[in-house]
This record gives sequence, structure tokens and C-alpha cells, in this order.
Amino acid sequence: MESFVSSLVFWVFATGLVAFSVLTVAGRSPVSSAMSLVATMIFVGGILITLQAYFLGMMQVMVYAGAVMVLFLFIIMLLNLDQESVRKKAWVKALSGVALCGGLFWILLGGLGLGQSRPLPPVPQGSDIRDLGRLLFTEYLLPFELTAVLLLVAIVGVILLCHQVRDRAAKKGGA
Amino acid sequence: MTPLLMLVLIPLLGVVAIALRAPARSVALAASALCLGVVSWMACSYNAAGEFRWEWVQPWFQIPLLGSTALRFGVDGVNLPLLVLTGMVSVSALLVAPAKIERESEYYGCLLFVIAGAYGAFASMDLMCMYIFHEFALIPTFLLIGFWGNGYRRISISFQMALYLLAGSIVLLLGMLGLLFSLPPEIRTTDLRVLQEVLSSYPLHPDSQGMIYFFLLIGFGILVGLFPFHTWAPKSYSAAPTPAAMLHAGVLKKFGIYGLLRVAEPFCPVGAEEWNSLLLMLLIGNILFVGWAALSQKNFNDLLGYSSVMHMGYLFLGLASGTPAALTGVVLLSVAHGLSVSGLYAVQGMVASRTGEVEMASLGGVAKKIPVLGFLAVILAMASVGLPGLGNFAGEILIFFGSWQGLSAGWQTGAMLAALVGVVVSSVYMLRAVRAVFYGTEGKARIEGVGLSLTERVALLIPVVGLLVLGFVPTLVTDDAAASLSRWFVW
Amino acid sequence: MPEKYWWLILVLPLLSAASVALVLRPFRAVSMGVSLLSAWVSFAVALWGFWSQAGSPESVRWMSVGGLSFQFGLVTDGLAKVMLLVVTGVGALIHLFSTGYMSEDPGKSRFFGCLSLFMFSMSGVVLSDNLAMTFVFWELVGVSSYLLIGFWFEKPSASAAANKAFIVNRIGDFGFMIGILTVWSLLGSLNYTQLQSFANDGRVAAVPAGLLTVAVLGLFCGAVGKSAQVPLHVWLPDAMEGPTPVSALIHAATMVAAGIYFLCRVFFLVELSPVALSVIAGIGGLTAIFAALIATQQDDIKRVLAYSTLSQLGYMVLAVGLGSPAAGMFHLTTHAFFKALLFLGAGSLIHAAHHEQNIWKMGGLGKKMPVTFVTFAIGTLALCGCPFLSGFYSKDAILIVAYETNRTLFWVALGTALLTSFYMTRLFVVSFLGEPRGDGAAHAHESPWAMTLPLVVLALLSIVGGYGSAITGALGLQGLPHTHPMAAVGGSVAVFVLGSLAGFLVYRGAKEEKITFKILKSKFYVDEIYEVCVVRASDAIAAVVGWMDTWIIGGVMVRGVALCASVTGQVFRIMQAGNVQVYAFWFALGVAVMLYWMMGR
Amino acid sequence: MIPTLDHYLVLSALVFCIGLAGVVMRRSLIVIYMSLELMLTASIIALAAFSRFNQSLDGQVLVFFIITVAAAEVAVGLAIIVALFRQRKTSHTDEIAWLKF
Repeated sequence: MESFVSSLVFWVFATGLVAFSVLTVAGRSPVSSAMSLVATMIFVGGILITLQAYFLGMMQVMVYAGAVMVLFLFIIMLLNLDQESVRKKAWVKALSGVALCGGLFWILLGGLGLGQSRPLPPVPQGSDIRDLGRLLFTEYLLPFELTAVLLLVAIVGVILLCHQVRDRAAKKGGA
Repeated sequence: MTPLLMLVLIPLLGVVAIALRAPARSVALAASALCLGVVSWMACSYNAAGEFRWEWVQPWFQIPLLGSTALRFGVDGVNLPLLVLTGMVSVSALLVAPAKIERESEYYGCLLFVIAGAYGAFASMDLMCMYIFHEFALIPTFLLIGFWGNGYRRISISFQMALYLLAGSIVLLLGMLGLLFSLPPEIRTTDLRVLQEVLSSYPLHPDSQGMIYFFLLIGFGILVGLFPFHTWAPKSYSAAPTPAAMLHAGVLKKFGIYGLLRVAEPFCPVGAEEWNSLLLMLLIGNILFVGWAALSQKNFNDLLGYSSVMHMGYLFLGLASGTPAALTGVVLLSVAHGLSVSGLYAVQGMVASRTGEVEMASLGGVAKKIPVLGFLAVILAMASVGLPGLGNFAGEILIFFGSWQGLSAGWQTGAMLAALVGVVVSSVYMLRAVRAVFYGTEGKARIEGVGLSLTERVALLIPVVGLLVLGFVPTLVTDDAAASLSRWFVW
Repeated sequence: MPEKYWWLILVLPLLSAASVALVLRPFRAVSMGVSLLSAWVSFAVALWGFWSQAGSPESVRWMSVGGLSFQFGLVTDGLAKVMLLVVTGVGALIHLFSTGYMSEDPGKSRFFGCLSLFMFSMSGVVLSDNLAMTFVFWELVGVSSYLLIGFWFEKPSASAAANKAFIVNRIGDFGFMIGILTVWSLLGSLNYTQLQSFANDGRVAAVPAGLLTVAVLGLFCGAVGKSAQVPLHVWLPDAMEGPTPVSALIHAATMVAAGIYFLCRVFFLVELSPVALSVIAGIGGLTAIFAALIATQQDDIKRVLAYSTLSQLGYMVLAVGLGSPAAGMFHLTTHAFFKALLFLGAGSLIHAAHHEQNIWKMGGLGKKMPVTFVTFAIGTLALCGCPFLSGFYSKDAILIVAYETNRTLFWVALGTALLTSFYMTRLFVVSFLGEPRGDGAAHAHESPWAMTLPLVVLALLSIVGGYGSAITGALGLQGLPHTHPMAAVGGSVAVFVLGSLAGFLVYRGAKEEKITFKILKSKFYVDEIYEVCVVRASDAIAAVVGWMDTWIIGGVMVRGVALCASVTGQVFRIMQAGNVQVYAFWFALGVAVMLYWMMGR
Repeated sequence: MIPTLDHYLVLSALVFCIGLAGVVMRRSLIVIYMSLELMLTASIIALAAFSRFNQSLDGQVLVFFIITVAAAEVAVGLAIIVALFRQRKTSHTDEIAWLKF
């Protein structure tokens, strides 16, 4: 019985995910695509939950849906971007884009080796947040520290980019 | 400190002296005169009947695959005359070089580099060393044409020449590497003498010989101006300043012939046999096609360029037939041709500096105004046409008799007839040029600055005396050359 | 050790030429003296050589490589001695004559330098003992005639004539070299004595006839070039641009005779191929009649004499072709004397009439210049074949040989003899008798002794020349006719009388040209034909080839390579559209293709 | 229909291609960035599925790192867009083509 429920949940989340991702890509205004991206992130969190990766699910929802999308919305508002005007020869680009992605999807399907029934085994003992933390701080300590450095660099980069812009504006204003 | 190393070092020291603000022209003249002294001393004291003398080996750098490449110098009957040619032409070229010229030190520096490269190329007994010195001499010629050349298209011409010759050198390098890599690794060396002994006892595989010979032929052919690859030569010589044209047409062009004679013919005899018909066809093109193209030239400078390319046909005829007499004729004719072409370019330079005009239609009456120049120019023109009593004729007659022996097959005598027709064609265009420029009354171009200065007279006397000596006593060159060739080739 | 003295004949003129060229150029008198001295001393040595039985000195090695060796030795048999006498004798006389003729010319030292160079190369041709050396001196003679014809190089016509002479000679030498190479490859040696021994012991007969004919015709082609036979005769009339002593020395007596001398020298080869003999005889006869016809219509005194030389050379070649080199050589010797006399006479006429060369502007010079008048008369009579003069005997010998061997050529020879006496009398009558028609001729006066003395000496030689049995005996050649058939001798005398009478009657007191044949006056349009189908054609080919060289090979091939390099550059440039998305697209496409390829689908 | 590994892989491939389509087709930079995020989440799904399938936590650690990297990347990306917008007053890709050769 509970397997029926979990499969139902999976399908709901999957269809939701696909629908909203199409919406983000094809959305008219940036705000609507931002909102549909938030929904996609939430559905991905759900999918992770069905895979019994609870911590990651929560992380996904919080970091992505929360922080990243807020940043997007903030930028969209800051730059008050308008509707995207349709260019004259847009269909060429759309057609080639769709062809490319269809082809790539078809190739990926071929490569994924579907058809062998590979049921998901039950989750073994000790695969919860504690083991994840231990793994993180023992085997993957170096990458962990590197991500810290990466984030630092990102912050400095952002300040550098935006900071300069303001200086020039001030000087121009003053001159 | 063997004399050969001195030959290469003196010009380079001259460059250093020029760099240290020494008066460029006198340093260059002193250096080339000193080299000429060394070369003539070597020529007089060379009595080894074809043996190698003054050998000198200095390991240079180790290329893992190519075995030990070293600075190997050595002299025998074949490259001694070419070294003497380099000495004479370099002195007369520097005598003709103008005293006041903008950026004088770079100008004379480049000339000295060319001379050092030529000496090195002819003196070296090592495959790679020969190649490197030749490249060493090409770059300054490119600069000389580009900066101090004449004519408004000289920049594009210097580029075309440099790229063309580099392409030729690459093909040549392919041939050389093919030659080296077809040897078993343990005996793979770039020392020409060891190669010669090895290859004469057990030669390479026939079809690899064919391939190697083809690349060497086309590579050296481009450097010399073999028929379809000759278009760079007349343009770049007419655009070059006189000393550069003299050095390049007179000396550097002979490196290709020397290379074919030293490397291609002896090491791949089967290949030579295989490509013989191609070479014959190309040299017929060289003699007749370029000959008739020379007939159509309106400009005295281009005419000399085409004539020097055409005479290369005879050298190739000698190489194609491969008999002892023909090959000795090739050595003698390349020396004589070097002298006559450089002399004619010197004459052209003097006429152009006095009249500022190169088109033959508007020249004329030079012999009336400057009798000495007319007299020497007629001698040089007659020499290049092959008048007996002057060096070219002795070389040509050796080549004709030698190739008549060598080329037995029916149509090959056709190549011989084409070469003989070439003699008539060359006399037609050379005499027309002499008549247009020297005889008759003064043309549109005024001739000022009458009379040849002493340096100009000496500059012209060097090739004229050399040609007369070669004409009357050719055994100076032919005996030693024949001895060394019979030692180097396996007949 | 008397053999060594033979070398003097070569070394002296060479030294004088070299000293004039290098040192003596500014001192005109000294250079003239040196060259005169060298000419007379070598004549003395030739005379000594002729009487003494000195053998030839051993040969000097010029160059030797492997099997091929070039020696340089002297041949001193009868033929060479006679020819040497002629060359040095006439040369010395002409040196003396030119001291007078060129007295006021500024370039005099250069002239004498070139004359000495010519004497050196001509005696070299006579004395050399192998084919290669003959070729060497052959070309040297060509160059010295180029220098002498183009002596007044300011005159464009003179330099053009010099070029023409040298190039036509070069074409002849082209055939000559082919002949030498074939002889060498067939018989393996170049030395005359060796070749003679091969001919005697039948080795030459063993050679395939076709190749032997090619060899002999090649050698004959050299003679055609040098002795101006029909196809290559165009340079001789233009060579009259040179000073008159040059025309006398080179284009009458010595250089043009080199061809015939060489044919006699290699006659042992020539006679072995009957085809070649008939070709030689044919060309000789054709040249004789052809030139005689043209000579009748020429107005320039030197052109008339030039064409008459052409026709006499035709005679000699005819004689050799008919198998009697002795008659040819005999006629050559006598012809050298009276033709040199006629040319020098014409020279003194021109000198006196202030460089007037057109005979219709001369006239009445007989009274003013008695010595030239008498000597010129003797020369004309000798040339026309007046009995008891040298011309008669030598021309008669040829007529007899022709009569005995080839009847058609006999009539051709007879016709030429008729024309010869006609145009010579025309020349003589118009220029010497009647009243002076040009102002130059009006106040002409006799030339100085330096010019008239050689005329007198040559006149004596023209008279005595015919009887000199010593000359014919010394030749050592076969083929001199012994019988004297009445028809030939009678015919030649009749023709002489007829021709001179006709000439005298037509042109006595004539003011301008009576009979005009357009075709003859313009020399059968040979020059124009050559100009169009040789010179203009080769210039057209040259233009096409030159255009092809600069545009097809230089342009298409070289520029083509450069062009396709830049074209590929252009193509790839279009891909860099600058738009980020396009890059992303290409990137994704690349990934897809790679995946597709990796999975080996 | 119990969801097996294939379902997850197909899902992640689908989302990846949709993201790619967004990057290639849309003209405004912001939407391109969002589709970029989509492609990243597709990889997260696949990783999580494999970690579940192989019963090891390594996949999940990797997902953890992807999330941090994505965050840093979004920050820098948006800073660039802001700087670009201030400089050129536009955020449409086809107007940003000054690097054309």
C-alpha cells in the first residue's frame, strides 16, 4: 500500500517539476519565469525526499528556492526588465534550439541504458544526516574547505564588480 | 682555430664591432677582405687532391632522434671553389655598397650576417648545420629587401620571397629527416662523411630513396629557382639593393646546387634515376620558358634576374646527367655563373645609381659617357652568354659533353637540344640589353656623376679577373673537383 | 727548337690586344704601333713557317676530367700554312691601310685592340688541331667581328648590325656544337689527325650513315653561319656598317673564309657521306646565283662588294660540295687578294669622297685618283675572271670541276660568272668614269701612301696569285682538275667578255639606275621575312610566355595558395558571430555529436 | 508503477534538455541564467538517484557541493548582469556582441 502512495507522490512531483520547468523556460515575463523556477525547486526538493535524502531535500528548498530565487527576483526588480520583444527571425533560433534539445534528449535516452529493470533497493541503515555529516568532515574535508574558499572568492568578486561601477558613476556625476 | 671557423667568426665579429658604434662600411669591408684573404690562402695551400682538409668538429646540441648534430666544417675540391666564390663576391658586393645610407649600421650588419651564413653553409660537413646556416643567411636578405630595397612593391615582394624560401626549406627539412629516419637508429648521424661511407656500402631501400630524392629535389629546387618555383627570384633580386642581389643571386642560390650535388645525388642514386625525367622536363622549362620570359623583359634589373634563373637550367642539366665530366662542369659553372651574375648586378647598380632609371627603353649611351663601365659590362655580358676564354664557357662545355655521354635515351637528347637553343636565346636577350643600355646615344635618362670611382672599378675587376682566370686555366677548379667527386660519388 | 715559334702567331696578337685594352688605351699612337708590329711579326713567322719544315709543337692541356680531355695543339700541314699566309698577309696589309683610314677617329686604340683580338682568334681557327678548340676560336672570331662591326656603337644601325651578326653566328654555332657532339659520341675523339686515321682505317665508314650525315651537316651548319651561306647570309650585308678595313679584313678575306677552310680541314669526314656533299654543293650554288642577282641592283658600293663576296663564297662551297676542296681553297686564296683589294679601293674612294658610299653620287674619280683607279681596275678584272689574272684560273678550276661532275651546277656557276662580270663593270663604270655627280666626289683627291701602298701590293698579288703553283702544290688537297675541257674554259671567257661588255654599254655615262628590279633591289625581301617570322614571332612568344610567367605561375599558383589560405580564414570568421547564445548552441551541438560518436551509435 | 532508477534518469535528462532549450532560445540574460539553474538541478536529481541506487552517500555529498557551487555561481553571474546593465543599458544577448571579430 505505501509503495502505491510513494509512486503516486513521485509522479505528482515529476509532472509538477516538468510542467513548471517548461513554464520557467517559456514564461513571458521574467517574474513569471522566476516564480515557476521557485516551484520547480520545491518539486525537486520533493523528489529528493522520495529518494530518502531528507537533508538534501530541505537544503534544496531552502538554499535554492529561498536564497537563489530571492536574488533573482531582487535583480529583476532592480533592473525592472520588461517583456522580451520577439525578434524578427525568432523562429529560426527556436526551431534550431528545439531540434538541438530533442536530439540531445534522444541521445541521452540511448546512453542511459534504460530497460534493465533496476529497482531502487531499500535505504540501508545509517544513511541519515549523521552519516552524511561524518562523511563530509572526514573523507570529503578538502573539497568542503575548498567550497568555503570558493564562496569567499565569489563574494569578493561580486563586491569588486559592483563596487567599481558605483565609483565611476560617482566620478561621472561629480565631473 | 681552423681557418673555416675564422671564416664564419670574422663577419660575426664585424657585426659586433658595428654594434659597438664602429664605422660600419669600413668594418664590413675589412671583415670581408680578411675572409677573402683566408679563403685564398686556403685555396693556394690546398693540395690534397680531393681529400678533406681543415676538418673541425664541435658538438653542438643533441637531438635524441637525430643522433649527434655538431658543427662540422671541412673542405674538399667541391666546396673550396664555392668558398672562394663567396669571398670574391662578398668583397665586390661591399665595395659597391653605398657609403651614405640611412640606418647604415643595420644595413652592413645584415650584409655581414648573409656573408657569415653563406660561408657557414658552404663550409659545413653536417646536414643540420648546413641547413641552419642557410636559414641564417635568408632572414637578413628579407630585411635588406624590405628596408633598403627599391621599387614601391618591395615589402610584398620581400614577404613573398621569405615565405617561398621558408616553404622550400620546410620541404627540404622533410627530405633530410626522411633521409635520417630511413637509417637504422644506431647508425643515424648527420655527419655527411659518415653518411657517405654508410650509404655507399649498403644503400637505402629504392622506393624510400625515390621519396627522399623527390623532397630534396623540390626543396633545393625552390631555393635555387627550378622552373615552376622560380617566380620569386627575378622579383626579389630586382627589388633588392645591389649588394644583397649580388650576394643572393651570386652565392646563396648556389647553395641549392651544392646541396643537390653533395646530398641528393650521391645518397639516392636510384631516386635520382627515378625522377630523372621529371628533372629534365623542369630544366627544359627553366631554360626555354624562363629564357623566353627574359626576352620579354623591359627592365634591365628583371632581365638579369630571369637570366640568372635561366642559367640554373644548365646546372640542373649537369646534375641530371650525373657523369663525372658533367658534375665537375656543374661546380665550375656555378662558380663562374656566380661571378658573372654578381658582376652584372654590380654594373646594373652603377647604371641605376647614375641614371636613376631601370627601364631599358629610356636608357642608352652609357658606354659613351663612361667607357670603362661599358668595356667591363660587355666582358661580363659576354661571359654570362658563354664566350670562350671566360669561365662560363668552360663550365658549359663540360656540362654539354658530360650530359651528351650521360643522357642516352632518345628524348633526353631533346633536353640537350633545348639547352643548346638556350645558348642562342641567352645571347639574344643579353645583347639586346647591352645594346639598349650601353650603346647608342643618351636616352631620356640623363647620366650624371661621370667616371667610375676606384672602389667601383675594383668591384668590377674582381669578377672579370676571376672569370678570365677560370676561362684560361679551368684546371684550378676542375682537377680538385673531379678528384673529390670521384671520391664522394660511387660510380 | 723551332716548333715553339708557331705559338708566337697566337701569343703576339693576344698580348697586343690585352695591352691595348688594359694599359695603352689613352696613348693612341702607341697602341696603333703595337698592333701593327704584332700583325707584321706574325706575318713574318707565318712566312718562315711556310718555307721551313718545322713540325707542330706538342699540345697544351686545357682541361681534363675522367675520360674527357680538352687539349690545345697546333696543326701545321700545307693547308694551314697557306691559309695562315693569307690571313696574316692580308691582315698585315689591312693594319697598314687602317692606320691611314682611321687616322682621325678618336676610338682608334680600341679599334686596333679589337683588330689584334681578331687576328688572334682567326689564327687560332686556322691553327687549332681539334674540333673543341676550333669551336672556341670560332666563337672568339664571332665576338671580335661583333666588336668591330659595332665599332661606332653610337650609330644605332651599327649596334643593330653587330647584334645581328653575333646572333646569326650563334645560330650557326648551335648547329656546329651539335655536329661536334655527334662526331665525338660517334668516334670518341676530337683531334683531326686521330679522326683522319679513323677515316683511313674505315672506322668512320662503320658508323651508321644517317648519324654521320647529321654530324657532317652539323659541322657544315657552323660553316654556313660563319661563311654566310644562304639561310644565314643576312648578317654579312649589314656588317658593312663597320669601318671599311674591317669589311675588307673580316668580311672579305679571312673570317668568312674560315667556314670553307674548316670544310677543307674535315673534308675526309665530309666526303664519306654523299648526302651531305650534295647538300653542300646545292647550298653553295644557290648562294652564288642568289647573291649575284641581288648584287646587280645595289647602290651602296660596300653592299655590292658584300654580295659579290657572298656569291664567291657560294662558289667555294660549291667546289667543296663537288668533291674538290683544292679548287675551293685555291679560289679562296686568290679571292682573298682581289676582294681585299676591291674593299680597300672602295675604302680609299669613301675616304676621299668624305664618307660618301652611294655609287650614284660618285663618278669621274678615275682622273682624280689614278692609283686607286688602276688597282681597282685590276681587282675588278681579276674578280670577273679576265684571262691571265688569278681570278680566271681559280674560277676556271671550279667551272671545270662543275662541268665534269654536275652539269646543272655548271650552268648555275656560269650564270653567276656572267652576273659577276656585269655588276662589277657596272660598279667600276659608274664610280670611276663619267663626271662627278656628288659634291663629295667633286673635290676628291688621292689617298695618302699608307692607303695606296697596300692597294698596289694586293694588285700585284691578284695578278701573280693565279700562277703560284707553290700555293696549289702546298695545299696537299686532292681534287684539282688536270684536264681543261674547251667548253668550260671557252664558256668562262665568253661569259666574261659578254658580261663586261653589257655592263659597259648599259652604264656608260649613265646618270641614274637604268634597269630596276624591285625584288632584287630589296634583296628578295629575305630580311623582311626573317624580321616577321623569326624576330617578331619570338617576341610574340616571349610576350605570351612573359605574361604567363607573371600571371599564371606567379599569379595563379603563388597568389592562389595565398588566396585559399585567406578564404578559409574568412569562412571560419563567420562562425564567430559574437553572440553568446550562438556559442552556447555550437557548444551544445559539439557535445551532442561527441556523445553520439562516443556511444558508437 | 514503482519508480525505478530509469524514471529518475529520464526525468533528469528531460529537465536538463528543457534547461538547455531555455539557454539556447531565450534572449534575455536573466532567463538564460534561470535555465542554467534548471540544468544544475537536473544533475542533482540524477546524483541523488544514483546515490540511492548504489546505497552509498557519496552522491549526496556531491549534491551538497553542487548546491554551494551553484549559489556562488549565481551570485557572480547576477553581479555581471548588473554591471553589464549599468554599462550598456541592455540585457538582451544579441545586443551584447561587441566581442565579434
